[in-house]
Amino acid sequence: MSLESLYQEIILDHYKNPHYKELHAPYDVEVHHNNPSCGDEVTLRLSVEKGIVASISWNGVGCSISQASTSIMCDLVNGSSKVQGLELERLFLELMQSKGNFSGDVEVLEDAVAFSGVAKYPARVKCALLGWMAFRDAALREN
Amino acid sequence: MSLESLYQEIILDHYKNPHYKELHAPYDVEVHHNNPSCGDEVTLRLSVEKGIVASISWNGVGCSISQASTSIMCDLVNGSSKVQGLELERLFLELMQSKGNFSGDVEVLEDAVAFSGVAKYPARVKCALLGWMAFRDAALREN
Amino acid sequence: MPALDVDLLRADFPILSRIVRNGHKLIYLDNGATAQKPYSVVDAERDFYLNHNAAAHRGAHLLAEEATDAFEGARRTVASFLTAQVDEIIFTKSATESLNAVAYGFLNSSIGAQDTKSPFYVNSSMNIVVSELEHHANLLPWQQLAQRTGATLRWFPVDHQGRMNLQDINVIIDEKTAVVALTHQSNVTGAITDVERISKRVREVGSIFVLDACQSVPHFGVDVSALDIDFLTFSGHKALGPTGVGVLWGRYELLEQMPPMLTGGSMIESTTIDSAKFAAPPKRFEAGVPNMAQVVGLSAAIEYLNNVGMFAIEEHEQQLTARALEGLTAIPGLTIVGPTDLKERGGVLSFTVDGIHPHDMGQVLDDKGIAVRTGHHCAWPLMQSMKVQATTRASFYLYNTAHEIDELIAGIIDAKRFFKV
Amino acid sequence: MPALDVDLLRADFPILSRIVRNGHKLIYLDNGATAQKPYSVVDAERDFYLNHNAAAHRGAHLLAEEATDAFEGARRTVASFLTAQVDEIIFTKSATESLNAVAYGFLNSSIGAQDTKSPFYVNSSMNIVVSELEHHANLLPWQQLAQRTGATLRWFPVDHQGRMNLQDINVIIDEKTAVVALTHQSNVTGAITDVERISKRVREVGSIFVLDACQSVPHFGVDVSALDIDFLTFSGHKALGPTGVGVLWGRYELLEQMPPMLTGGSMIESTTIDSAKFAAPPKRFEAGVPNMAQVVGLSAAIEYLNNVGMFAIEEHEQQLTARALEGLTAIPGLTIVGPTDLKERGGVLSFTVDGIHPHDMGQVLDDKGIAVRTGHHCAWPLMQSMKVQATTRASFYLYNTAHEIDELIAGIIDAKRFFKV
Ligand SMILES: Cc1ncc(COP(=O)(O)O)c(C=O)c1O
Ligand SMILES: Cc1ncc(COP(=O)(O)O)c(C=O)c1O
Repeated sequence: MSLESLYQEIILDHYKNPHYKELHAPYDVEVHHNNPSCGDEVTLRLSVEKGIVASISWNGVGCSISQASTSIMCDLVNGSSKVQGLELERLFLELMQSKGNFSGDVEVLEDAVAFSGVAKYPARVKCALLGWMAFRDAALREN
Repeated sequence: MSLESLYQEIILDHYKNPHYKELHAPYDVEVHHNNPSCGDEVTLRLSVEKGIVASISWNGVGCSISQASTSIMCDLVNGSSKVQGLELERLFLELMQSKGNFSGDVEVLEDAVAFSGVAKYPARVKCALLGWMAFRDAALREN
Repeated sequence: MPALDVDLLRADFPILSRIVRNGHKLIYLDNGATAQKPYSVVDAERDFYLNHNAAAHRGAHLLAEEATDAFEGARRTVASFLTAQVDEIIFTKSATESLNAVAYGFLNSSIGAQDTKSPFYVNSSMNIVVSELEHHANLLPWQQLAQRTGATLRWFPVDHQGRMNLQDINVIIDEKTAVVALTHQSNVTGAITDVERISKRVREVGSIFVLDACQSVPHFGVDVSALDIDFLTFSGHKALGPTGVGVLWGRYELLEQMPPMLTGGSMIESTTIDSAKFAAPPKRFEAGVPNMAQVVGLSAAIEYLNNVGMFAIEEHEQQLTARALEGLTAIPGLTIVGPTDLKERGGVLSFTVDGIHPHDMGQVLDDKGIAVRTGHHCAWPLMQSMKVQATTRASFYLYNTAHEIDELIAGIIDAKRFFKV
Repeated sequence: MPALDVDLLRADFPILSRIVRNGHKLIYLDNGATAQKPYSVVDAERDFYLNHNAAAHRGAHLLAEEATDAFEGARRTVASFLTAQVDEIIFTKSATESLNAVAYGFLNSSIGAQDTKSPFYVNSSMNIVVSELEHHANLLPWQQLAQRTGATLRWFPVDHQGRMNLQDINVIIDEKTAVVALTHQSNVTGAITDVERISKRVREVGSIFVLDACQSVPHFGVDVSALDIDFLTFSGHKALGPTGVGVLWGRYELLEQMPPMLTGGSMIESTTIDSAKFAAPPKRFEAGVPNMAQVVGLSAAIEYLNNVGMFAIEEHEQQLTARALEGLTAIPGLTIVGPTDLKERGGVLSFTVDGIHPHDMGQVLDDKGIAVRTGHHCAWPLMQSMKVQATTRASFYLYNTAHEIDELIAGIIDAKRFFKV
């Protein structure tokens, strides 16, 4: 596997220019997650109105994978229903746990399939998941 | 090395009929020693008069080597000077630590040279030393 | 169920062909102390070192990935061997460490910023239950805990056949019992503990049940999902595995509430210079670069046991034990220290012979190439209670043969002749 | 003094010929995490298992004798390597265990039947000194001790070059300092600690000095008889030895007064059901059947290091470090996290590169077969203090070559190109 297919253009783009990366107020829930093996961290804020993600925002430090993944996650879940967001999280997790044996459904996961190469590197999977786990945690706390 | 040369007749004789194996009163010092790896133990009483071992006696449980060695030790040190007894202890210890490379001076150690075979069995060395160590301890405490 | 092909499997253990004293072939009957290792275990360690060695969980490079996979794969192997959840398996250096870790789980919940609502909280109004049969490894940590917290140490006595006497169970285990820590099978008498009866009582009073399975897990199938217990431990080296590795299994709800004994790297969630937040189990209990090669070797040992089959191993040991019991009890002056009924015991046989100290017995047997253990077997209180100074112990495993048992019996008879008793 | 014949000794480490990602030959620069093993170490373990395996100190048969000889022989090898007394060498599973054992030596002297006259007694009026450079293994045990006894945790800060700032030494270490526990060489910045200056102050106030020598003992000669310290520890696996074995050295007069952390078999003088008398050191601190094969392997590792020569190893690593420092500092945007003066540091090099997160740097290097470590290196407080989230760390050992350093430098430059910074 080449570096280029791990670090697809879209990942590098989101890394340089992450979306929703400025903490937004007001918000319903704020969570803070970190990755104990490397120290990367993310703070995520979420507001949900009538079951729809009304606003999402974050801040944090981390590698290109964690930053880009969080950015793309925000693109995907913002404006969608919370239930749908959690379903995306489930599918993304499945993709990350696939050990690189499948490439993800682009119809559903859209830009997030760019991370399919990450699944081949167990040490990086938790980078790609950092933002998603924070979203999941926030979504489950909110009600 | 044969069992017979390890367990010389004289060892088996002292094992069956140990000398001085009955605690004697009065006494100057009593010590209790044990062997933590096997549980063998000896209680030893000593009286010294004008530098001479005036009485020695013991009781305890243990294997043929520890019992016979204690018995023979009593034969050797009883009636001798304390200093001489401690010198014998030093020589016997040296013999036991020889790994079987020398056989001991029969002129000095007398019957105790029967234990020279024990030095080849590291696990049994502490059996042969149990009574001697108790004597040494008692002699050093007495003054 | 296929019987063991002992000759075939002996070829996997080269040490069994060693010539020891006086040209005798080794007869290894000291399995209660430690077991021999098949090639597959030694090769698994070797392969790890020579091809995949790196610090597990700590690097982003290929070797670190491989080392992590090997280590975590071993955790899955051990978990399914015990029918446990993967996250309930903690790797330690030995059963001794495991038992201390649980005892310190109690201590560390009970001193400093104590947590009186924790299931691990213990104070001077409470008690701790062990038995007179315990190996020092499952006695001293609890003695220490009792001394440091002021709790009372209680114990089940041993009966004349070396079995745990459970008669007073309802008095000994009561509502103030913080923990009950018992051996699954005695390493001296071979008596097997009635776990079911005890766990029923432990549940009644809401206490915690710790099982020392050092002498059971290597010898017959043990399923923690079927036993109603809370913690279990065994040592790798007694189960064909490497030295320097042990397993602690604990129920996850309890592990989650237990503070660690050892702290250091790889067991934290986050830390600052003066405070730390610990990671979830099992990581919380595995501080430092782990004993990776040994864990990988243990996994190979368990695969070996699985391939032979724990049921076949149990059956085989029972046959050897039956043969030994029959031969030994026929020797005049010989006393079995332990139950004589096969249904109550495993393949650990202690005995004394009138007029021959166990050291001397061991010496004579060693002279014939037969390795047994003599002494108090790290179970001094048991010896005191049964009023023996020491015993000779023969303990069997899957690679022992009926012929070796016969040699043991002949050796004992020779010893009697030699010492003229 | 002969220079190292690196090509020759690399042949002893088969893993160094491994082909990893994309057909690249492994370049192993993660020695700070764990070192690779020469054949002689792996073969020593294997030989122990296949030919001499038995429980040391516990049997009267030939194998038990051989196992005991091998184990105690290793103790002598380690003792003379450190210029220590034989009875001052304790085998543990790791440096992490060793450091915890000393911390619990203090705790266990200070709770329950406390011994206020013991040098290990600590209470809430006293303090414990560490530094911001500590690995979690030499920080968390002392945090815990402080929390449990109420003692105050104090620390030396780190300066901008990743060195211990000793400016306030006379305030930080005072008459109420129970123990000073510091790293000999930082596993992140490579800075070497001024042991002499600190030990002078420790002696002035009559405290105890614990040295974490994980990153020093494997890399240059350390002589405990010359250093005025009280305890020292290192891990076998970072010194070419097996996983699962560590060494704790302590001054005998102190070991004699220190209670054990772990209790169990083979560490007692005598015991009854509710009390125990502990054996003298080192046995007191080695409960259970020991990690015999690993200890034997460690002994082989030390013999390997002795044969190469610690002075030659130090010299070689200094050359590699000089080359790396020169190459790295020439890269725009790269910052060395640690001292740049060769005299103040060892062969552990941390750095950051503007615009490339260490994870991504590690990934690019891994893609070229270069194994480095990225992250906080179990020294989170140091990272916090130096205001970096993570670093990339290359760490060298006797088998690394100038060519490998050049590849590292080229790899970093490639990463900058790839990430367009
Ligand atoms: C400075 C330092 N101290 C302590 C340790 C802990 O060693 P181990 O994990 O082998 O116990 C390490 C390595 O991880 C280290 O680099
Ligand atoms: C019943 C029992 N418990 C505990 C232990 C301690 O095991 P280890 O010494 O491997 O820690 C042993 C063996 O020595 C044992 O037989």
